[in-house]
Amino acid sequence: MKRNAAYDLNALRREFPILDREVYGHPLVYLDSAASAQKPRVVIEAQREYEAHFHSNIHRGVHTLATQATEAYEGVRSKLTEHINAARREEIIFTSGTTDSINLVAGTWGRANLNSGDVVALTRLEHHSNIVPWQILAKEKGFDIVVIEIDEDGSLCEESLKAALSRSPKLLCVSHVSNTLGTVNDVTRITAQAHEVGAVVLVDGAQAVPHKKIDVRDIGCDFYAASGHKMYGPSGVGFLYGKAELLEEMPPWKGGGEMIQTVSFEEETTFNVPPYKFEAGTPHLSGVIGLGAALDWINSVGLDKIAEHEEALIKYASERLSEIEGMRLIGTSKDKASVVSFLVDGTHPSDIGTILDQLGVAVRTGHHCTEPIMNKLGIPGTVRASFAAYSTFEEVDALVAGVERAVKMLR
Amino acid sequence: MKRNAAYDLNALRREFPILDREVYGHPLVYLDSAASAQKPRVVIEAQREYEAHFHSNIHRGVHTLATQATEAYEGVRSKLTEHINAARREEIIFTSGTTDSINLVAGTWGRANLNSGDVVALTRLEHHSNIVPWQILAKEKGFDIVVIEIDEDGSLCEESLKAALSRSPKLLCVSHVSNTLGTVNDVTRITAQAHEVGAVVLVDGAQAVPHKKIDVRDIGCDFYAASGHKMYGPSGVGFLYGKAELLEEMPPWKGGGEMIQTVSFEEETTFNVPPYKFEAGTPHLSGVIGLGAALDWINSVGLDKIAEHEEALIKYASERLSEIEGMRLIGTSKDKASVVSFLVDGTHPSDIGTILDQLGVAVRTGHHCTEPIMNKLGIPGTVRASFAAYSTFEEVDALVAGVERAVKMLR
Amino acid sequence: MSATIDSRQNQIIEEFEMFPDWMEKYEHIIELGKELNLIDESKKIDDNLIKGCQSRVWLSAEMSPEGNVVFEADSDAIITKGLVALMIRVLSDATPKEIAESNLHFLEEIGLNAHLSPTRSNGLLSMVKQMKMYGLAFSVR
Amino acid sequence: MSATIDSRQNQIIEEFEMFPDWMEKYEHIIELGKELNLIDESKKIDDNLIKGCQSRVWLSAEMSPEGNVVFEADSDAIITKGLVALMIRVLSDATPKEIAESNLHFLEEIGLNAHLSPTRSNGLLSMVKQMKMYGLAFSVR
Ligand SMILES: Cc1ncc(COP(=O)(O)O)c(C=O)c1O
Ligand SMILES: Cc1ncc(COP(=O)(O)O)c(C=O)c1O
Repeated sequence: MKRNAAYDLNALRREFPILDREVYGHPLVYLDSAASAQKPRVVIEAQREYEAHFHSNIHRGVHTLATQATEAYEGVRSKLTEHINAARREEIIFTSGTTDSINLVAGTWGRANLNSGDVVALTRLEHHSNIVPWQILAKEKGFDIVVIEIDEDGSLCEESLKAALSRSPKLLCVSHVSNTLGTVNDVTRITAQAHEVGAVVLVDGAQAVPHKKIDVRDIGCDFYAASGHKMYGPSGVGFLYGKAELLEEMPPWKGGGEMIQTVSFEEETTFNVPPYKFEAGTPHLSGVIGLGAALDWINSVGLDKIAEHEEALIKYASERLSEIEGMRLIGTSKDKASVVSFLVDGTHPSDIGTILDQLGVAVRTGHHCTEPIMNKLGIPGTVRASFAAYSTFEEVDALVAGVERAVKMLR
Repeated sequence: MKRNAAYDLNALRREFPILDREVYGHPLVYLDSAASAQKPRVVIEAQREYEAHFHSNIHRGVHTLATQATEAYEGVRSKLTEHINAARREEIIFTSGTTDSINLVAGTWGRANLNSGDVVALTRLEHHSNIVPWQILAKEKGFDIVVIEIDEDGSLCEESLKAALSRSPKLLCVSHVSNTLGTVNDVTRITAQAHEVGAVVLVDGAQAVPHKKIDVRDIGCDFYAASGHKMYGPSGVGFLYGKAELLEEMPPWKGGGEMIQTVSFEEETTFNVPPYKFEAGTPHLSGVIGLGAALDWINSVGLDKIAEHEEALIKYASERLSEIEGMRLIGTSKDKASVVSFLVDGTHPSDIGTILDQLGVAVRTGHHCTEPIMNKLGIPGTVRASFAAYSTFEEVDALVAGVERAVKMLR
Repeated sequence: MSATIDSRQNQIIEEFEMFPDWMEKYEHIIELGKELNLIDESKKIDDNLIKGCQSRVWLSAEMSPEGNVVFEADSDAIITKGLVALMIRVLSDATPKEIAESNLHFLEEIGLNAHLSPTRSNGLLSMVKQMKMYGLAFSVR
Repeated sequence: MSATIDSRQNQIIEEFEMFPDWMEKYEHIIELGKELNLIDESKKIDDNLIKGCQSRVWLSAEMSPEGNVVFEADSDAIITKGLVALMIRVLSDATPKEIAESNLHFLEEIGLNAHLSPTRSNGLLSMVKQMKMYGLAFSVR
């Protein structure tokens, strides 16, 4: 159990008001950050401050409030550009979340480029949000979906990847970190391999952004999608990174205010340039402001420090849980982040979750929106504990004690 | 100048922290509520409270936080059902705003039902958000768009409406209140007429919800779209009302978490029932909670009282502005709400807006995302003052004095 | 309201008064789950499956010669199964009409209402709906 | 950095020091807008139009026999037009290289930078970009 001295966990936890809560008389042990992270006070307050003193609709306003709100909004775009090392701020599109981002790619790039006879490669690890949009489009357009399978430990199967690439997919979709198994995929190498066969690469970064420094130019991917609420930011906001060349060619998706240049019934309606072309309607202003505060917060702590802390937690949790008789860790790839999934022989995940809840321990149970993994492994679901910057070793102890107690009751 | 004694405007204004602001040393005179309304403290605090003490991802969670968050979220759906008198809570879909709601209808009902040879009727009054989605789809599908024209005063032209209906449109889209001219359309009557020729009716209620009691069953429309941020609620959240029969038949739009029943690579992926079928991905949780607080706030003041107050303001503003030489009110239909648009001979709207800003008066200038109106009237845009529950007669006086001063400088 | 169904509910409420502590309560439910007659494997077919996303519930219904509906049910999660057992105790072997008109309040009174919340998606709420549907269907026959 | 363009900017900054009050400042800009030579109607073509959504700006550029770029411009909004007049005073009649390399800071110093913000969409920012593009284009010829 390695603890990081430079990491003042107690001080950090005090920044999260919800961590003071009790559940059924027990202090809340929140081990469900992969579903949604809690928000530090600075994020909550940034939104409040914005709504209480600066709110106005943005763009196209000549008045001061509109100018200030626009500058704040566009400022976050610049901040995010830097945060993920995009080449240009025009490559960042604000969306309502990862799901929205991926659907944007499907609805515009996908609809324009994928046709009958084409192949789209998805991994077995993908979240439903990176499967269903492609299935819906495949049904309409008639292209094929090829699945890149996983090995026993939950890492991508190299042969299967090779086989998929040999079919020259037009698009390859891969999650950076699996939300169910914690597998960290080597998206830099996979992108390079996919580019060799001419595939466009979309990386689902929902579970990576809170845990790793992201460098989209180093990865080399064409699209990168993520959600604010998983990275200590507000709900209802997320982003899509897209390479400028692709974004420029892509037709618009949603129509409405801001994404147009001129609208006419008599002449051709023309569209704005990226990123505005893809941001129809009034955006989630306070959400974007809150996301900016979340980036600042993350950087103030340091992603490397957060990653180190979480790695230690995952290691400790895996070790301690393994002491329980009948414990089966699901997802044991070498490079792991964010989550520990498990099953205990003779018990059902939802039963364990119910008992843990009575003890104040919040975990997620079920298929975690990754049914294809469950089908493959032939399991009904898992219990998933997930970690964030504010998680503690004591919380892992509470989890382990809770599971032990649950198992005793259930068997 | 009729003031409403029962309406304690000073007390009400104190609930809006932003109204204390100064701009260039002048007290802020916010006359841009049609672009986005300011938020009362209860709305701001409800979101803060949620994020600080209750936040968790919703649905499918066995732990207490998830259950509480889900109950709060679903509670707002029930509240909204009642607020607009929908028949069933399943008829309310949470979206990211009006634009998103309309694009949902276009992307699912529209894509499934509109084909070459079909006709879609739009009014000249529509916001770009209720035009461009149909133009994009028309280009793909090859259906015709027929425009219902307006009369000089900005009300819908009865002949043109009749002519459009005679072409048996499959869909008729009409705004409840025009965001540029303030025209209130008799959507109940129009819906009845449209239903007679078999059209599905979509009402854009973005500008109506903050000002009028909405009864979707009385209107009889098939879809009704609106935004939270225009009704004293948060940004990034809105809703679509759809009749249950239609929603059930409609294919999904965005794919992702929550909208599915089972996802499989080997078998058919199946979808959830409405409204979940249309709510892919983690929703804007704090936004929905805030929207619930906004509904409570609106009801605590009373929509009839708000409407009465605003009507008096519009009347007063129209009268006072008309005293200015060269004043041209744009949009003078009998039934008006929300906004007063105008031009002053020999001046450009953006110049007036710039000077007003220096005086602390925030108005919007330009085409207000309704270029087709500008094309029709042959004007470059308007100055638009818009009102909300917190607007005052003194603010109208400040507007009029500001315009007078601007005109003197500009001419 | 059916007297049969109501008195069965009251009996359960009384029974649970013996367990003021959540742990004993759950232990009792788990016990009930373990004791529940296993559903015939031949009835564990997709048509009888109610798929929550947390756990799965199978439910089948038949009419007895006496004109009562007899439910059999099962679940892969033991707590769900214990709750299923309670539902069966209350609703099985009652007339279609009694079932269709029943008003279930015992879960609330024993403090386990959360399990019936649509947010749980353990299949339990759908099961109750399904049981009432059977009641309705058999009563119009 | 071009000395010509810089000294022109300094001149404008000095000129505006006489107007500490926003109103006088704007009155001066409005005056400048009114005084700006009207652009030839033949040049008010779509190719020369920069469409902001608040106001429209027309810009044309020609090379003088001396090798300088001469800009003409106009706007339908008078304040925009006054600002356009200032831009022309600074950038017109300079060499393509000077224009391409120019660093405009005078608007900020006279406190009117907001007008150059992309949020204004009065066409002014696009006009400045366009002027520099002309400089670049003429300098590579
Ligand atoms: C009449 C009308 N429709 C649609 C919209 C678009 O709303 P949003 O930008 O919130 O999606 C607006 C907002 O300006 C509007 O006034
Ligand atoms: C890997 C992954 N992709 C996509 C998503 C969907 O994100 P959201 O629900 O924020 O759209 C999630 C969230 O659970 C996820 O973990």
